[in-house]
Amino acid sequence: MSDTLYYLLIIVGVLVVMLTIAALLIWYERRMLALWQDRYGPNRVGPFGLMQVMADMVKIFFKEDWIAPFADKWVFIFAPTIIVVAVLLGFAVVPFAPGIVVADMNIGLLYFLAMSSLGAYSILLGGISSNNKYSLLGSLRGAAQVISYEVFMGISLMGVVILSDSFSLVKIVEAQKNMWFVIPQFIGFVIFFIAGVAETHRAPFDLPEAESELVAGFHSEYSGMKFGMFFVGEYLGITLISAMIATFFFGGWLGPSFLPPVVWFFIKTFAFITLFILLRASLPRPRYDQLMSLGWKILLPLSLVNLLVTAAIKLAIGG
Amino acid sequence: MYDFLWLVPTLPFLGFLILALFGKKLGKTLSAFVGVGSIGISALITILIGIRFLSSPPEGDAFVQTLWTWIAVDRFNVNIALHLDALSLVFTFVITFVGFWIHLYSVEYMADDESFSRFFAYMNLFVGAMLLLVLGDNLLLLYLGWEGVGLCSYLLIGFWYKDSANGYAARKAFIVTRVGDAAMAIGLFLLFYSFGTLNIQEILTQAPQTWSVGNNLAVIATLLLLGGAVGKSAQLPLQVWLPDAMAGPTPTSALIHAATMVTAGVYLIARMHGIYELAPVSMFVVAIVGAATLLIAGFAGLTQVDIKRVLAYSTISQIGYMFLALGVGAWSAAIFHFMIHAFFKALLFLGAGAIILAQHHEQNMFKMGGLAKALPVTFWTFLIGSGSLAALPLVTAGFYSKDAIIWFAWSAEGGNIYLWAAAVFGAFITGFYTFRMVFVTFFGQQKIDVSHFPKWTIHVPLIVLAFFALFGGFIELPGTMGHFTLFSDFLKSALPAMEEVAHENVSLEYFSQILTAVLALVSVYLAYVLYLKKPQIVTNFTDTGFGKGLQQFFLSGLGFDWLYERLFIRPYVWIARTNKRDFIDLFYVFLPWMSRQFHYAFSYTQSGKVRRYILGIALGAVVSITIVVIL
Amino acid sequence: MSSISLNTGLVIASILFFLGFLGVMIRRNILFMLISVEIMLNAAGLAFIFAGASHNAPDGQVMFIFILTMAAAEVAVGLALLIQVYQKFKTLDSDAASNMRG
Amino acid sequence: MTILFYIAAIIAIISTIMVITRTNVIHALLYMVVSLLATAVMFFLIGAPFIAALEIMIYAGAITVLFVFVVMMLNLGEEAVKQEKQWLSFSGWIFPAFLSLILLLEVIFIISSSGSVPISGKVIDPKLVGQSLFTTYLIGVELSAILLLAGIIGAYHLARRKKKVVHRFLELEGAEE
Repeated sequence: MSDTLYYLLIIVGVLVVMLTIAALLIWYERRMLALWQDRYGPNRVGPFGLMQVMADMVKIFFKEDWIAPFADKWVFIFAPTIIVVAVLLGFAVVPFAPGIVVADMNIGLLYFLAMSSLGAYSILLGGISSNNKYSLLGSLRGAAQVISYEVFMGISLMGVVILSDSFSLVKIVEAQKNMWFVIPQFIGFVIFFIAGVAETHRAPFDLPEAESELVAGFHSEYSGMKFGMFFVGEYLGITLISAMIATFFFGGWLGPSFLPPVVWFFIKTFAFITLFILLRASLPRPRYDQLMSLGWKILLPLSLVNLLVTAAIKLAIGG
Repeated sequence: MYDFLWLVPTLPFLGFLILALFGKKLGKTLSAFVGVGSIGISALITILIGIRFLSSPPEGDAFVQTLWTWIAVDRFNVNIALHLDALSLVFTFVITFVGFWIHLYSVEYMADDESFSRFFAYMNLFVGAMLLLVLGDNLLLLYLGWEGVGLCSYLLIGFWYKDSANGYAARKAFIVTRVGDAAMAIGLFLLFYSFGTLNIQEILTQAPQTWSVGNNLAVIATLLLLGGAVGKSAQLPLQVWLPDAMAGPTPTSALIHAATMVTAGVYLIARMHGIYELAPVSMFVVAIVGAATLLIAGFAGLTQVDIKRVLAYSTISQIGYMFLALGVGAWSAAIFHFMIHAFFKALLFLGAGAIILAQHHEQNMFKMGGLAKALPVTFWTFLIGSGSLAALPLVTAGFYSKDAIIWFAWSAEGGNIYLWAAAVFGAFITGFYTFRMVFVTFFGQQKIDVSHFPKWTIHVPLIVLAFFALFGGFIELPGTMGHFTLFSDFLKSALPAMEEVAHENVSLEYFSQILTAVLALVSVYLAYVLYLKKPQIVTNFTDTGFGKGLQQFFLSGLGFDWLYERLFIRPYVWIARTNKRDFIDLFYVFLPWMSRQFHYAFSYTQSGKVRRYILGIALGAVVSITIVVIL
Repeated sequence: MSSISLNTGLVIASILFFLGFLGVMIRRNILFMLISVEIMLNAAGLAFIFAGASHNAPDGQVMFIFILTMAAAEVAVGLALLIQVYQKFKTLDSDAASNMRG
Repeated sequence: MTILFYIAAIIAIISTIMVITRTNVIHALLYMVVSLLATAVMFFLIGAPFIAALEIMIYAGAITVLFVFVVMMLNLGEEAVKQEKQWLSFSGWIFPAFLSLILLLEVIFIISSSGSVPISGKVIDPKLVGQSLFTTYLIGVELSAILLLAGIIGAYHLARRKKKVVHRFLELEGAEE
């Protein structure tokens, strides 16, 4: 019974921690953006504007939960939950530290990919149920983008799988004891990182919700808590991708023993979250066709070559 | 040397293949080389084999070369095997040797024809099929050659197919010979039924043990084979196709009449002599057919105006002599006459071809005349051929061969005085119409300019053949004149000899010979008087109603075409027309009607609606799975 | 560990299959027909997986991968056709594209 | 475990029924996703986690998304739903449903008439599947590659809009006729 209790604890813990991080990230991003753009950012509510998150939450919770009368009601309501659920499910396989993992599946990597591909429904359904041409365009873009980048996102991870000989994330981390996979799989890392940005449709790949072109794209019609779900989903996505990068390429919880593994893991994850934010602050948004041709014409062949070379070397060495 | 036997029929077939496949690309010179060369090499091999055969005959006097198994079903085993004995050697020699000269001649004769290579392809195939016929060691292979020959005659008679009359003649030849072939096929079935094999030698050895003399089956089988023989050899009653076969190019006629095709019947009966001897009735029928044919064809030949038709009827008549000889059991005499006939008939046709070529393709000899000076070589060789045909005594080969037949018609076992009388009278008629042709064509006034003077390719064949027509007879001399029997001795190994029976009564034989010789000379003189000195006698006679009628009657080949038209063709057409809607036909009308109804029904289901199709699949699945479940 | 039997699995697969089959039959919309075809393919794959699992052999999963491949290719071509049909007839009615009937 | 399996099966069946009876394509596709997820759960429970992941990734994540994508491109409105309602008449589906039911019963009869094999639920490692794919079924893999290539080319060729080369004035003239 204590085992079950332990698992329940972990599950609840992960949920709470992740949601909290996601909420905090809203503040963190705004502060960081402000820092890089030479302005203050939120600084009035509480110390360093930390309570700004709470204020926003209160605002979102109390806003009228309006559903556009021309929208497809049930789908409209259902759409934002998908992304949150999918991403949270994705956290189930993340090994925060030895023993602190909800489910160490032997197909953990594939499970993560499956969940991230389910996230695409959120954009699609949100856009189509809004019955709004900007939303529709936004979700069209989003769907194409997510499907395209998902392909080589998976392929770029196969190098890692070959090196670690497993789909299990715990084993992948353990396989990096001697060397982080970022070194032999640098190309894979770069591709995965770019694909991750696209998967979470973060700037500079935030074409589905490009404010200046599509007036917030697929979630134009959303407000209140449903908008909040999309918002939280996005930050959860960033966290998940960052955690995954840390797991796959930077040794997960591994690190010098003066800090506990969980701390190492969070440090690495936060580093990548910061990198995400830095990207948003510094890079312009490409055109949609540039995004597509980058994906299909450069990253996909590159990931295939990476896979091929990795497999060939692995065969040659005879691992 | 014998091992090269397979090349003899193969080379012409090869030539045919090359010409048929690449004829257009080869051009005329190369086509001629292939066409003539293949026969030439065949002839050369045949002659070499013949010399070897004469110097050291193979074991058992026959050489069998089995090439491969053709058909093997249960008891029915047929090999592609060649059988060479004295009989087939003579035939092979004649076919390739005479065939070669005819081919060579054709190079010039057909020089201006646009279908030059097609002609040589057909000719090669013709020779090849005929060689297969005479060399085949079983009746099926023989039948294959037999039908191949029929096919080639069809192709060659209808060679100038743009004229529908030629196509008609070709079809006539094909259909009439098919009547005989059907009978022959039944005969083959009967033989297979009786002996369980189609191998000729096996049949010939088994026949005397299985059948007694006069056995009904033997009579029926031989009569059926005779049916095939009369069809191919244009004997009564199936002789009607040969005069029309003149529609083909003249070298074709030479080939058909001299070396191939029409002699196939003679070969068949000679080859199957073993079973004919068991059926005296059939032998007698053969003799009667021969005698009747030689007379009827002779009469028809009397009034022909087309030079080639005269020759055609003379062929029918001469083959009649051969049948007569076969019928009375004078096997070697028949084959001897066949050989000599091949020489002089080829010569005559080639000569006629030269004349026709020189006369702007005019074939009516009454429009010609006085060609002796213009075409000296043609004239002299033609004269030799005519003399041989008319059996001018002592100097020509034809005299010796025909004399043998006439004498045997009386003296042989199956012979009698009536057959002898018919043969003698036939010889008289032959001399008459032959020299009528010579006088009308070569003497008197020249009426048409000579348009083409033959070159060496025509002259050489004519001279060579003339030599054989003149001197070929001396290899076999009658008992009254030295009794030189090289040819029949040679054939003794393959065919039973007759000499002992035949040469008892020397004075009678002298009488017969002198009578024949005198009659031949008289007929020549008569032709000279009636057609050169006093032609008004003939015109006076033909002006009378009876004379005109008789002339028309003879001209039409004694009305056989007329008779067959009324006897067979019209009733058949009438039956076919009136029976247009018979039961069987209704069935075949019903079939397309039904399929059309189904078509409509099924096309209705083809609605273009995918769901309907899927529904159909579902229904089908329900039915089939239900069957599975219930069973 | 569990009392799932091959027969149960096959029955589930065939129920799904015939639901897909029914869908193809009753829908006129090409899009729905394609979806139903996907259901059928998936059901077939399901049956393969059950069969493979009953033998503890990977072959069933291999077959499923092949079916998956086929389904992907089929969907790509099918949807492209569908777009063409829509552009040409301005409708997704499968009966509209019946011009080629005999 | 067994209970979970049956729940998944029932969810799959119900949502599949919903798929084929919906008038709104998007709703149908959503139910389709649910059905596929339920199927994936079944896969997971009978020892095929690899296939379960593939099911979600490719069926739910790619193929169905492609459907949604096309639906968005076509942008069917309310009228399409009305049209669907009209097409989905009782008389239209009762006979096919009857046929399917008979077929289903027959197949179930056939299945149940043969002896049953219990499914142990032992997990089959993805590695095993991979080895099987690249040894026994290598030709199948190659053929699949060709099939996919053909699918790509076919889809590209078919979906390409034919460019009209006629000049617009000429087109106008044609329209007037």
